[in-house]
Amino acid sequence: MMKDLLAVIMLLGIYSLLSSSFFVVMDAVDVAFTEAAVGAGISTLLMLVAISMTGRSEHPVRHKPLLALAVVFVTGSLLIYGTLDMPYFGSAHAPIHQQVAPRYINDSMQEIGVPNIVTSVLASYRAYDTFGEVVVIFTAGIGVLSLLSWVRRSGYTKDDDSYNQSMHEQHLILRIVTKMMIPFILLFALYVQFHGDFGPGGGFQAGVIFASAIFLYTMLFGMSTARRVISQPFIQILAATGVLLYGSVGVASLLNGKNFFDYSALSSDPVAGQHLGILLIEMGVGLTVTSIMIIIFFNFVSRRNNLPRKENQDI
Amino acid sequence: MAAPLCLFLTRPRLVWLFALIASGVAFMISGILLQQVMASGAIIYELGGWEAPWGIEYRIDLLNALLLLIISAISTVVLYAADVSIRQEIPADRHTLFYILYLLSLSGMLGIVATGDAFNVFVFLEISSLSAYALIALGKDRRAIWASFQYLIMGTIGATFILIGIGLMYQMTGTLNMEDLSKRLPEVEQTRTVFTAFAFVIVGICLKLAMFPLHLWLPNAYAYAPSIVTAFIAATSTKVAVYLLIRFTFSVFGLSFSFTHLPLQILFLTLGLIGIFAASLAAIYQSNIKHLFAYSSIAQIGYMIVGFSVSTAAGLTATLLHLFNHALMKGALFLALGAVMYRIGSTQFSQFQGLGRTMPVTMAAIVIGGLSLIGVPLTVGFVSKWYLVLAVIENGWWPVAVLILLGSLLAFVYVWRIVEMAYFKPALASTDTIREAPLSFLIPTWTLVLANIYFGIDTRLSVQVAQAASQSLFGVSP
Amino acid sequence: MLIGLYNYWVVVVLMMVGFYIVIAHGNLIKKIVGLSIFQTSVFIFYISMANVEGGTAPILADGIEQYSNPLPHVLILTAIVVSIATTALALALAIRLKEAYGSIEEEEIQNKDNLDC
Amino acid sequence: MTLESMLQLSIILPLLATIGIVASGHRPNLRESITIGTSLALLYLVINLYLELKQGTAISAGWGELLPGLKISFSVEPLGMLFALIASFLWLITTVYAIGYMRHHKERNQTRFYTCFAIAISSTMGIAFADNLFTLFIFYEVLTLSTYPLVTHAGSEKAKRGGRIYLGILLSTSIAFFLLAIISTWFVAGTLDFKPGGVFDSDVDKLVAGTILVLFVFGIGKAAIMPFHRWLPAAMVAPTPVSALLHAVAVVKAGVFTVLKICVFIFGIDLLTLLPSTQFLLYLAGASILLASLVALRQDNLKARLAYSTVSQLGYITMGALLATSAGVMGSSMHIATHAFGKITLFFCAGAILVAAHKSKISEMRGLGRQMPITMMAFFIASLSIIGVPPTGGTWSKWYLLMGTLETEQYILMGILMISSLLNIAYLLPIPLHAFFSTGNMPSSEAEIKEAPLMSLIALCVTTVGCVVLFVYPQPLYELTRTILAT
Repeated sequence: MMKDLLAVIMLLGIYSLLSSSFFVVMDAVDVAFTEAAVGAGISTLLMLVAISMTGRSEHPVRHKPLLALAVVFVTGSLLIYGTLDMPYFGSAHAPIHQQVAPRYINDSMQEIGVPNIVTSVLASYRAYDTFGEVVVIFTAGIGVLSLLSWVRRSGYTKDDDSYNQSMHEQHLILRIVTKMMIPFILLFALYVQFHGDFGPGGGFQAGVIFASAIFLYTMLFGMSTARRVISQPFIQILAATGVLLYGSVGVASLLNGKNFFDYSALSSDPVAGQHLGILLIEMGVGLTVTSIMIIIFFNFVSRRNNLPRKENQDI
Repeated sequence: MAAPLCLFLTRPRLVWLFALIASGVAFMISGILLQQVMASGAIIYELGGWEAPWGIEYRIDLLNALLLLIISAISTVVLYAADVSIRQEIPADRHTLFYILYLLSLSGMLGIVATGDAFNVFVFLEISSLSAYALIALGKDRRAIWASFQYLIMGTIGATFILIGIGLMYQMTGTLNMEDLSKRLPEVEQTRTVFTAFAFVIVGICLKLAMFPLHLWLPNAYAYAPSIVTAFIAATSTKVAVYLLIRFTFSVFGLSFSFTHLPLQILFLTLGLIGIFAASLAAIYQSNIKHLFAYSSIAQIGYMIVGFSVSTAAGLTATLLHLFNHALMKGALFLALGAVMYRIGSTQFSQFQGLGRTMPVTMAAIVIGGLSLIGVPLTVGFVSKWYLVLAVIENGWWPVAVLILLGSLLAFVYVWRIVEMAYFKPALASTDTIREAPLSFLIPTWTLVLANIYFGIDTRLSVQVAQAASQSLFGVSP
Repeated sequence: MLIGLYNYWVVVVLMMVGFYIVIAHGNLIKKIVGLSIFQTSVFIFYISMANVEGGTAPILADGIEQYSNPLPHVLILTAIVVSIATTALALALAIRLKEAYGSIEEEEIQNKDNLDC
Repeated sequence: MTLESMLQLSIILPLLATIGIVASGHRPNLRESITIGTSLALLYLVINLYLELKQGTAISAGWGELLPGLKISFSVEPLGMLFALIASFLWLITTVYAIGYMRHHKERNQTRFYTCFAIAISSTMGIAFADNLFTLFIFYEVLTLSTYPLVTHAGSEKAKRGGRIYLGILLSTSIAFFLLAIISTWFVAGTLDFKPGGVFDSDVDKLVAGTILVLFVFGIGKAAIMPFHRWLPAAMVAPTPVSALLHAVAVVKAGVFTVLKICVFIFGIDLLTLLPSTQFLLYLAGASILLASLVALRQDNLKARLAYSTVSQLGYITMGALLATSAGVMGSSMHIATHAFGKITLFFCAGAILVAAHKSKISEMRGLGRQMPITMMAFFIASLSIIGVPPTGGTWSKWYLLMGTLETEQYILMGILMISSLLNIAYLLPIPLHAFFSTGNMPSSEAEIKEAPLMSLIALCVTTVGCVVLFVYPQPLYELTRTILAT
């Protein structure tokens, strides 16, 4: 049993990374990409920020594992029992490969004209799911905002800044390297964003990468500097715009007399319409994800910055 | 046709009025939808223009049309009161966020109900749950955060269970569309995998449903959330879970699978009954009225489960009716509690002394809501109990019928405690100067209360729809 | 038979490890970590399901006949997003709990609650 | 005014009066005139309805359908008419009595008292005129709920405890058994309408029907059949007018009336004789009669003694209904009337004694006859009526009940009736006798004791006269009860 939460979190990050490489082996490149960016990247980062506030060691509390073990055992054996009748791993004849998927593999090129099947399924066949996904992340962002946003906006004193400043002076090399790297990261993000049609990638991954560039900036130059560059209300509007963009693509097709999210309505040529639609919604996704990630991160960090000061006041 | 429902999924930064209009529009649309479905049968709407197994579709039959109506109606009414209540209970800079979350939660629930795709259910479930967690955490008390966290853990486990179940189903059938699933599942229904899938989906839903042994998250979550949130969630979210339960057991897996291969009937019956009694008894001993009604919710869910376990059209009708009626009762009760909270700042039992005199209109609403909960004739509660007992007797389960009636006696005990406190005790010095709640509370509360009475007397609409819905479910499933 | 299913079994074990952490541990951060593991394992399960022997990544290219099933990939993309959303919210709640109670241990929080009552 | 609207008005009128009562809450005179005015109007309505009924006009009214087949509807038939007549007449009398009592006693919350009183009467009318079980059930519950504030009127801890027992027993039996029985009836017979001869098919499963009968009899807690009689003594904490009207007349009579109605119009007396559980219930009723009488003997509190006496008298009525002969049914319905007059007089007297002499213990009432001769005389006559001795109305009902037991050759029950009459003598007659013929044991305070307030005195004289009139002129009563089975 690990008592050090830092170690626990690092292990979780490694676990994520491993599973992402497993995804590559399993030919799920898109998923691997996302898992690496999210599981190993963002969520580890967020957890680290969180434990910096909550303390990094676990109290040695005695818990009663017997009941938990029993529940887990029952669930586990039920699952194992369930697997007994499953089609074998990797079998091409499993029903899953017979029913719906062939249509995607065989016809999506004609219908949508995008080589990356994952993208075409994601953005067109199951566009509504993806829309839901964007809304989920939006919800989380709003939720975090409602939980953590600091009431006093102008809470930064000179002390904090100078404190931050002095810390950052020590990492001169780091700062310069980072400064050089950030444009590349942003560029890469844009590439991922628009190249999603052809290779692995898309709005979501791009958004995460884009956001991580900004995280990097924030970590090295301090919250207040970052805030100066990107203000909170601005990001919020950006996030909402992303969702709206997505939604309005759907509404646009609706207004054109087709069903919601039927992109073929967007242009006279259905395939071109699909292209346009996918492009637009990927942008919407990217926009939302970036801004929400930034919102979440900023709120976590600024909460942390506020925390010690609050305790000082209490004393 | 169904797409306008999505319109309000878009979210600009909005204020109360916008939220109210959005919710109202949703309500009207679902009303129209219900009418259309009644007239012409199920409506199918293909999102993205791809037909069913490939794309995602909305499939609106009577069952979801009814649910849509309930949810949007409650949400509209509750929102009307939100303005005043929120101003007092939530810091000013969170108001916009509150409304956004509220709408998100609403759209999540509507999405769950409308969709015809199993995975889509999961996505929307998460939307509504995530926003619900955040909403609950907005409560003033610090225990709200803890309650929210517990809810989050339980809810996520539930959702992950559902995800596993959906994955297993998908693996066996290769499809995610509910209609398609129901066609393909019988081919493989003897396999252990499908059995496991079913078990996981059911357990996952029951977690969300707060069915008896899995209810631990509910009382605190209800008690410490802001009043408006409680009113909204209590009246709708468990209903959505019940809907899912019905949808999966009856439509997707099919009656014969759900009830003949598994000991589900007896299991649900026992759990439902234990739920009724354990929760009602717990309710009697609560010192916070919000807690009290939270436990009563669990008990009421027990009734729905019992009706469900009867697994006949009559039983299902009773469940659906109770679904509808319970939403009305609990909506009214929690709104009235919100009004009390607004004036007194607490829903502790002892604070209710003499409230019958200081806040007569609000207390009258609570009394009528309570009577409805007990199942006194001329309120909706009676109608659903009537059908429930009838359904149970039809199956020849006499002892169960007796137990159900005894359960409503327990309900009587806890409701009467409040009545006695409010009417037969002099007001406390501290609450003596309390005035009646503001109109913006009273109007929505009484709208629901009157609905309680109206649907208790003129039952044609609700009974017809419920009957038709349950019959169609039984017609579909072989 | 054993060979054909071993992959799933590994996944099940992973899932249960996560599940166990969630319900047995009192530390909130650990609970969240457990949830993460639980969910990630489910993702692995889906992806395993999608795999086809001899298939390649589902990006259309000339000369390749056998692709992996793209649908689970899509689902899991969505699910990953959902899981990060949940994690973020849970962490935010944990931070607030720490502020409100000064602890992130389940038992301590419950004890403090009981004192309140 | 059409007859139909007259029928509906008789139910609504008291409800309308509540508005006036609440509105005029701060002016007692106006409030009480409204109450009296309403009761007069109600009596007028009911008598009109009675006259129409005598001419054989069928009167009914419906308020719409709740669920398919579950109607709220009313109709007038002889048994209900009898009950309505008694209740509306006695409401008038009790109101007069209550005004004197309440004012003299300076009770608090009088507005609430009169309001609930009016609601209670409205629901009693609803019960009397109900055309089906469902309607009856609704008003039955309303009656329970509206009388609760009356029982706990004093507001003391004791009153509240009494109120809880009252409410607890009545509601739990009605929900757990009565409602269940109703639903089962619905399930078995497919209807809840009261029909002459019953609603069950003749080939109905005897066991099922028998069970339903038991459920009904137990479920109607207001009929106070042992072991569900505890609420009645508990409810004696109420002010005397409440005890008088509600626990001697409206509530308990609603109970036995319901039993009677169910026996006659749901089961039908033919079916009733065939059911295995009828025997059992008959003996239960018999046991109830005897035991309650024995308990009454041991009570020193006058009101408690009267309460147990009521329990025992209710046993007569239930027994009569279950005998399932025309004589039994007639005896039962007559007994509703005669017992109502007798018991209300007794309660009035008890109240008068309490108000005037501040005495509630029987042992303290020795020699009271000299100070309160009218009250004690009334008490004496009413006691005779309860016992069933000429020249009082009680004679007739006892007569028919005995006839019923003879017809069915239930000699044991006949014996029970006899013994119980003896017991009645033992626990009732000593009170007035001691009052007149013993010397008082507290001479110091007796000088101050005067006769009861005038209003109360008038009321109790009227009811005493009623007892006697029922003996001398029982024709209308006879006519009415005779037609119960004929319709």
